[in-house]
Amino acid sequence: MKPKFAMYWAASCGGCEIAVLNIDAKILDLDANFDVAFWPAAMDAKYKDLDAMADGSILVTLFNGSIRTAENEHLAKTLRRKSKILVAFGSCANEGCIPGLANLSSRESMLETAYGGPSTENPAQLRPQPTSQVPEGALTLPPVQPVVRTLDQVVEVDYHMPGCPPESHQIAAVVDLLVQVVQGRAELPPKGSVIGAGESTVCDECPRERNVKHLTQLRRIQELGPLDTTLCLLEQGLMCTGPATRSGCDARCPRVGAPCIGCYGVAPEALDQGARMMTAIASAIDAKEPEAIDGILDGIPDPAGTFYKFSLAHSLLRGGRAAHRETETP
Amino acid sequence: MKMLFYPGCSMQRTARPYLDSLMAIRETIGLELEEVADWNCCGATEYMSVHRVPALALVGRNLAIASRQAEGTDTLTAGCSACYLNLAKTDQQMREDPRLAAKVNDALHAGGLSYAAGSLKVRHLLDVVCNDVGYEAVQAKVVRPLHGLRLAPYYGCQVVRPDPDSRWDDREHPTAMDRLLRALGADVVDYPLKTQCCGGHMTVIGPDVAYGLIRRLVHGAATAGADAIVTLCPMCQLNLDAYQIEMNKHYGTSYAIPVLYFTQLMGLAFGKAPAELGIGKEFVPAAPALSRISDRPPAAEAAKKKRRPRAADGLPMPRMG
Amino acid sequence: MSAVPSPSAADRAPECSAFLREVMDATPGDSRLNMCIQCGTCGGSCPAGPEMDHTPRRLFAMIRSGLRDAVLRSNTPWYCVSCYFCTVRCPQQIHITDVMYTLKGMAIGAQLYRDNSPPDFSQTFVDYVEHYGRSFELGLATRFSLRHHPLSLASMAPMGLGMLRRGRMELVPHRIEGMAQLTRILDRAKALEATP
Amino acid sequence: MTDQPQQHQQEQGQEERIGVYVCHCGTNIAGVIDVGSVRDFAGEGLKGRGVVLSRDYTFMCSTTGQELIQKDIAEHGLTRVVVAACSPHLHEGTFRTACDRAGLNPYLCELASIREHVAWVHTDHDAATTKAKAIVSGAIERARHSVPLEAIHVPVDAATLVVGGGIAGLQAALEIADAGHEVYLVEREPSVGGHMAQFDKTFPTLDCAACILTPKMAAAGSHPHLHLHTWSEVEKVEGFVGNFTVTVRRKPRYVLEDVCTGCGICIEKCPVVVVDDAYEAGIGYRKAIYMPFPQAVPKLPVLDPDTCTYYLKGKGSCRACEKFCPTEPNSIDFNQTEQRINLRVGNIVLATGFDLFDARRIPQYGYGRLPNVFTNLELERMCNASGPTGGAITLRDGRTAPKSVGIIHCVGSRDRNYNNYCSAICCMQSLKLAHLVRERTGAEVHNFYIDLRTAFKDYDEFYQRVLDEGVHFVRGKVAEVSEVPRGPDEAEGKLYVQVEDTLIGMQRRIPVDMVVLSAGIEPRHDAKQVGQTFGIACSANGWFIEKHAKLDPISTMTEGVFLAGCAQGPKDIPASVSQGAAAAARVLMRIRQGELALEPVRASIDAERCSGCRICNALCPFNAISYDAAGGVSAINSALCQGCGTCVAACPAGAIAGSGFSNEQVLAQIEGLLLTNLEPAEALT
Amino acid sequence: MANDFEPVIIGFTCNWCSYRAADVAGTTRLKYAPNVRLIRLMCSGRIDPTFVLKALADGADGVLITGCHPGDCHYLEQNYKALRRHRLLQRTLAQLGVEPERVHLTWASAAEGAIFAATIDRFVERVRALGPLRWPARPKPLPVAVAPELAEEALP
Ligand SMILES: Cc1cc2nc3c(=O)[nH]c(=O)nc-3n(C[C@H](O)[C@H](O)[C@H](O)COP(=O)(O)OP(=O)(O)OC[C@H]3O[C@@H](n4cnc5c(N)ncnc54)[C@H](O)[C@@H]3O)c2cc1C
Ligand SMILES: Cc1cc2nc3c(=O)[nH]c(=O)nc-3n(C[C@H](O)[C@H](O)[C@H](O)COP(=O)(O)OP(=O)(O)OC[C@H]3O[C@@H](n4cnc5c(N)ncnc54)[C@H](O)[C@@H]3O)c2cc1C
Ligand code: SF4
Ligand code: SF4
Ligand code: SF4
Ligand code: SF4
Ligand code: SF4
Ligand code: SF4
Ligand code: SF4
Ligand code: SF4
Repeated sequence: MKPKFAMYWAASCGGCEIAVLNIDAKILDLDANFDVAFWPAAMDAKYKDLDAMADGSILVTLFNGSIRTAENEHLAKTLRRKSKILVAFGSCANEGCIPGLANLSSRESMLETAYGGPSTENPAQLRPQPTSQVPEGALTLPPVQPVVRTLDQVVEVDYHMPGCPPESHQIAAVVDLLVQVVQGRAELPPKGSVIGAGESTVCDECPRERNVKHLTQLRRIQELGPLDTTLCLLEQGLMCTGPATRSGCDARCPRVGAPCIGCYGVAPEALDQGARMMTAIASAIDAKEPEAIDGILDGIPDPAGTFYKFSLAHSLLRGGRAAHRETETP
Repeated sequence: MKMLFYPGCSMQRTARPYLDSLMAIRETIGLELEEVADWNCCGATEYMSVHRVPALALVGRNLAIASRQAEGTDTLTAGCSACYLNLAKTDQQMREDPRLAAKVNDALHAGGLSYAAGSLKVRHLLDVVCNDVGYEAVQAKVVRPLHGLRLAPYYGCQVVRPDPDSRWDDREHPTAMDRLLRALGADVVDYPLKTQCCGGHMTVIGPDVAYGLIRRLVHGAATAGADAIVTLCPMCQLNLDAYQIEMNKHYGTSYAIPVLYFTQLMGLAFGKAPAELGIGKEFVPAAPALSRISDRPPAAEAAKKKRRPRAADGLPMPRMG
Repeated sequence: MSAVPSPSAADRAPECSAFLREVMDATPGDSRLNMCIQCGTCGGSCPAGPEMDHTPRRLFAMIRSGLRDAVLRSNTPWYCVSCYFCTVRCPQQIHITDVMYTLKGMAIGAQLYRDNSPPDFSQTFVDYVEHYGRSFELGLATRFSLRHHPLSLASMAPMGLGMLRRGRMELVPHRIEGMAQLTRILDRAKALEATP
Repeated sequence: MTDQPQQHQQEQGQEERIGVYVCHCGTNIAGVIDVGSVRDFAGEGLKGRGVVLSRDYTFMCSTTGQELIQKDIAEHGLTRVVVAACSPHLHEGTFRTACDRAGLNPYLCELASIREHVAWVHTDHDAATTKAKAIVSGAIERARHSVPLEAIHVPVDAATLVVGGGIAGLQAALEIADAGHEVYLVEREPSVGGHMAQFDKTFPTLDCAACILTPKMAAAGSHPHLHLHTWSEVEKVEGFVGNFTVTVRRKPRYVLEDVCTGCGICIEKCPVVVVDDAYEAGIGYRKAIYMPFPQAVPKLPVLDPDTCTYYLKGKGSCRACEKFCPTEPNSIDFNQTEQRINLRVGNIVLATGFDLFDARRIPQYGYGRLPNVFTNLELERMCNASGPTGGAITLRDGRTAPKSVGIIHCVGSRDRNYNNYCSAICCMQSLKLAHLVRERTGAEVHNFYIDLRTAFKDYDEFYQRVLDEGVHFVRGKVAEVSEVPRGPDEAEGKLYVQVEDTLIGMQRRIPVDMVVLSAGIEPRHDAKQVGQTFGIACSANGWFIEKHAKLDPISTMTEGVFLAGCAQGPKDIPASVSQGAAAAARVLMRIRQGELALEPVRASIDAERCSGCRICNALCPFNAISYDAAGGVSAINSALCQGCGTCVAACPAGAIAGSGFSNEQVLAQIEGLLLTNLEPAEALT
Repeated sequence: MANDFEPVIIGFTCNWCSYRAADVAGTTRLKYAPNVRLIRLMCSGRIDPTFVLKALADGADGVLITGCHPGDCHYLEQNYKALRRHRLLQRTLAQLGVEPERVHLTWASAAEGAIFAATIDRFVERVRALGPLRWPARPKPLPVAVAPELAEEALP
């Protein structure tokens, strides 16, 4: 019997699922070597099918998405029990990713923004309710939890695979590895490892030429003239988070002139991606007087969103006070 | 060049010639002055002695009105040294002491006004003329150079001191007006007392002190060979002009050095009629001095022949600059 | 470098006399009065120095010694013409002229000046401003002189007339339009002055 | 180096065995902190964190205390030692040495400061005890992540560079050369001698400056081990202590040094006379080709192309100097160009001296405007027999002797508008000038002072002497000097010194014929750049910063660079000489040692982890970080690194490790201090 | 109520100036609030935002960063780097809802024991006024039954 494979999609955009399908013919290797037991995006499956499986009966589960609702948490725990190897797949599962930015605000203000904001057409001012009566009966929604958590803040995780989404060539390599392990031709890396990524930061893979850094201004891309095609973007005044972001993406963004926004997350063994990027930027600023320093820093209008775009939920403070206060017992 | 303008009580009255001459020359040098609407007295040096917060609120009202009026400029200029200093210092103290600023704004709110410290740049008229209009632009407009007229530039105290925003190169020995008068073709004498005190309000409360100070300034100008003293402040002009007569009585002397505003001399050099410039309203008549203005530029000094220094030359002087 | 607030003056000199602290607190900003090294630059520079009963330097030593009455009775602040020579020359960058204003205010508050003519001059000036929103030289000069130097009035008359004749003085004061507004502002400011 | 959270992380390999020692320091600590409770807290509460024994003792730093640690290391196999006692600045060395003696790497010993930072500054016993526990806990966690370090050994080149040939530099250079080691003395002016060469007499003994300086200059000029590079400047310094490579730029003299005999005929014949702003302080003249002063060393003229006719005319005419030069080949060489030479030295002494405060900056004193206002240095030149007046003190006309002279102290010093410090020498120098004026002219002299600073041997005695000579002293900082009389009772043609006589509380205007401004002394105008060249810093006032204001005013923060003379701060000749000699002693000690052991607190880059982002490249003030473009990675020269840790903190990839202050150590210490290492978190009382 | 609150503050000092200032405060027996626990770094330039965040996350109510005065840094200019990091960190913290005043940067020379003590007292009062930060403890993974280690026999 082929070992069982599962993939699940919690609070995330779905890009990770697409990324897996993007590995082209490699998907056939997966199919050839594994029995796909549970993959709601690719096949029909009911929770009761999952519940019916024996604990530990799935060899590997790729779990993408962060933990936003009670349902996410329930599935995380269930899949943990059923799986021998649980992989936090993609930025959301590992670091919270964009959904994690919700930790900057309270649940109320988040719902308010979503359902009451100026960009929402909601004249009746409807709000999602835990239960609603429809002719067919009562419908329930899973409760939204106060803070977004990452998978490893809820259950123990065996491997981490970063990226938003993980790059196809990295997924393909991981699939190869799994196949080889199943075929007894390779060993699994030590538990807790990061797989499908590099051991340095994005600059390591970036082909752009760089100099000693003396930052004198930071600008948004539309405020700059034509970019130099070979020079480091940071040196051209663009807020590139490549220096503090784990390598593995092959510097896709900076290669084509878009600054790295940090999706591969925290650098190997660093604690906090935002802190690493803040310290790097502040260190390289070419100013001494507070006013001059502030003048340059004004070029980063949203520091939290810039430095923690992907890693807020997994950062040292894990988000803002507003969200955390809710978790406090008065 | 557009800017807001605070004339102040003196310019309206005792220093009418200052205002008139300024109005006469403003177009020539491209100054567009918008008067602060319904301004009130700045309190001179007196109000501050009695009340502090009200003194700042008093000036604050002018700043508030001016900032509301400000459009296309954030410069507020004043011709009177005390007005300038009061406006500048109020802005500075509000900038540096947020608690005080809050109080002042609290008071201003009672009149439906408010002022954000630092939103206006307060400048003295001389500063604007020298540094914004510029010496070259002024010189370019000269049609009747003041050749042969020997002038003692007198700055007084409160423009160069305390100088809250460090506008002046030196608080004891400024040279901006010297350069301006030279640009008009005049002969500027070395006037060592250029920033000494004119006595201010001392003429009223302690006339003896005031006479001493006035005598020294007038005597210093006379010794330096000046035909006239040039001022930039109504109070200085009044003290040196009107009280020169009293001072002469006091000491039994007969000094007669007219005291003019730099704007009046600019007007003359620009070819304006003396009457238009308020010349003739001074106590010590300026006419005799002005009659020295000659058509011919002073003969360029024969290029000094370089020669080896001799013992009789004495020791070399330290070189300046 | 303004990034880091420096300790306030009071912290620097926790044991300074209560009166010194009172004067410093009443002066806007950090007057640094506690830093005086008694060098005499102020007293040497002051144009009114010869007329003062105490030089500014000595007055500051007296403040330090807590001689409240003697200080507030001194004519020194009243002779200050705000020339700011002392302030820009003081090697310790003490805001001397501002301190003089503070002392005048405190002396008025405590009714402690010996010669009431200078404070009266200030008060007369203030009265005109509070009445009209502008100063009024003629009124100021006559009212003040009538009260304090009635004899000199006659000798000053020619000058006053000269001013009038030259169009440099007016017979009636000008009242600003926003007088009511100004009064509200000043009233509120006076109320606030009392608060810390 | 990583940010890895340390809490409860399983240590690889052998579990640490930590010994904790809590010192009573007599009653210094025990009087405030419950020492027993701290001991038990460490011994019991932190057992899970590797503490195997915990003791308290009256005086840990005593021999018995140290032996206690040594014995425990041997008997209990301790792998880490934590001593809770005084500040590490006091006894870190003591306890580290004790560990070393017992065979434990000294860097595995950690101090917890519970005296200076707890017992002495808090009164609440409970709060103090709680804080002491937290600090001990922090030290334990930190110690768990300490790693053994070895001192870095570097050989010392025996040659020395001395920069600046004033009295301080000369003294240092001569002492090292006399010990038989090579010294290169680089002086930017054409001759050594510095300021002292400009004076006539020196206080307090009134020795003739030339008489005591000339022998030293001559010795420097002829010493077999001392190599003079005058008219030269240091351009670049590379390398590190023991092993510097120095690039010296030699400006062209346009005179062949090894041919010229110094006969001076060229100078005599040169027709161009200009004011000498340097040696003559602006009141004397020199030629376009000149020797700064007759006793100059080396005794060689220098041609100034900025005033020489030949150069001013675009290399045409004059050449009188060349024509009359008697040597064969001709010593004048109009084609000389700048040269650069490289020197290898082990140590550097900086003795670049001071600049005189520019009195023009205080316009109210009239210098530059009023002819009879002079500076102290001008007067020194006037007093000097070889000066512009041949030693006569005169007014600016060069003839008339003054009848009354005012000497103003503290010009530009003790004044926040200029220099906030006391220049230290000018009180004495003003007294010296007062004496010289009285002696040579009999004039009435007034000294205007704020305080008379006559500390040091025989100085106040000199003041007494000058008092006895009839010099007047007015206590008050001069407000202004004016030539305009204030009232009709003041005469014309005098200079009025306006001052508050603070002792009588009155403003005075004292008429004099001549005013002397005792301008203070300032850091060299280019001290900051020079400091950068040598990798040292200037204090807020601009003087080079010494390693320790009291206990090491000789060394700097850059190993192998020493200070002497006024470059370090205002001082007089005796102090400059002492410091020069002290710097020489330091250098000789280094040379004698032959090898240096450097603190191993250093940064290093893990090339695997380095992404080559080059964020760190601009951060090191000691230029320890370089970038290898081929490999695309940065690297740190550990001999240059001083261990500040700035780059460690900055590296976004976490590729830079800081030994002695690693991320692991600091993060663990935070956990320890916040007691998150207690499981479950016990409330401390 | 709020006055009962005793803030816990982590202080970072540099080896050359501010740690010595703390020593001097001790040797001169000045008294100050016992709420600050110091960490000695070689230089304020060693300050890493990670340290500050770590301290706040682990229960500190405030963080004090001290270094040599500008111009006095023993490593020339590294304190300016601390200044820049501090200013950026404060901006980020404000967005996270942590009052920027909780992280204070100040300069103290080795001689300024008294100023150091006064600064600590003032800062403790400031943090006391802000109230406890009470940042929630790091969530520990919930005790979910984990599948047994990947055993040999699980592989085909
Ligand atoms: C007016 C006056 C009178 C004084 N009288 C006395 C007195 O009577 N008794 C007394 O004890 N003290 C006196 N002093 C103090 C005395 O001058 C100093 O203590 C002494 O000169 C300090 O010596 P120095 O070697 O440190 O510095 P300096 O004498 O300044 O020598 C420094 C040398 O370094 C050279 N240099 C500078 N920068 C560089 C560079 N970048 N590269 C190469 N070379 C460089 C300079 O050219 C100079 O030769 C007096 C000072 C003044 C101002
Ligand atoms: C009250 C006071 C406060 C001070 N405060 C400061 C300060 O805050 N900062 C500062 O910089 N300076 C200060 N000083 C000055 C400082 O004390 C001295 O500069 C310093 O102590 C001098 O050190 P020394 O080694 O030359 O002499 P000393 O400290 O006197 O040491 C001389 C040693 O030699 C021993 N000795 C003497 N004769 C003989 C002998 N014949 N044989 C063997 N041994 C002998 C003595 O017992 C002594 O141990 C202060 C001085 C005083 C009096
Ligand atoms: S562009 Fe971005 S990723 Fe590339 S070198 Fe520069 S900072 Fe690094
Ligand atoms: S000038 Fe300044 S320091 Fe000197 S006595 Fe006056 S107030 Fe004091
Ligand atoms: S500001 Fe006042 S006290 Fe100061 S010098 Fe001028 S008049 Fe004297
Ligand atoms: S260059 Fe010639 S003339 Fe001049 S000193 Fe030397 S040898 Fe004499
Ligand atoms: S070329 Fe002439 S001017 Fe030049 S140094 Fe020689 S003699 Fe003097
Ligand atoms: S040594 Fe004397 S003259 Fe010089 S700065 Fe100090 S006190 Fe003033
Ligand atoms: S900052 Fe770090 S990653 Fe970047 S070049 Fe330096 S060592 Fe390498
Ligand atoms: S730790 Fe400091 S001294 Fe060492 S390389 Fe880094 S920045 Fe330079």
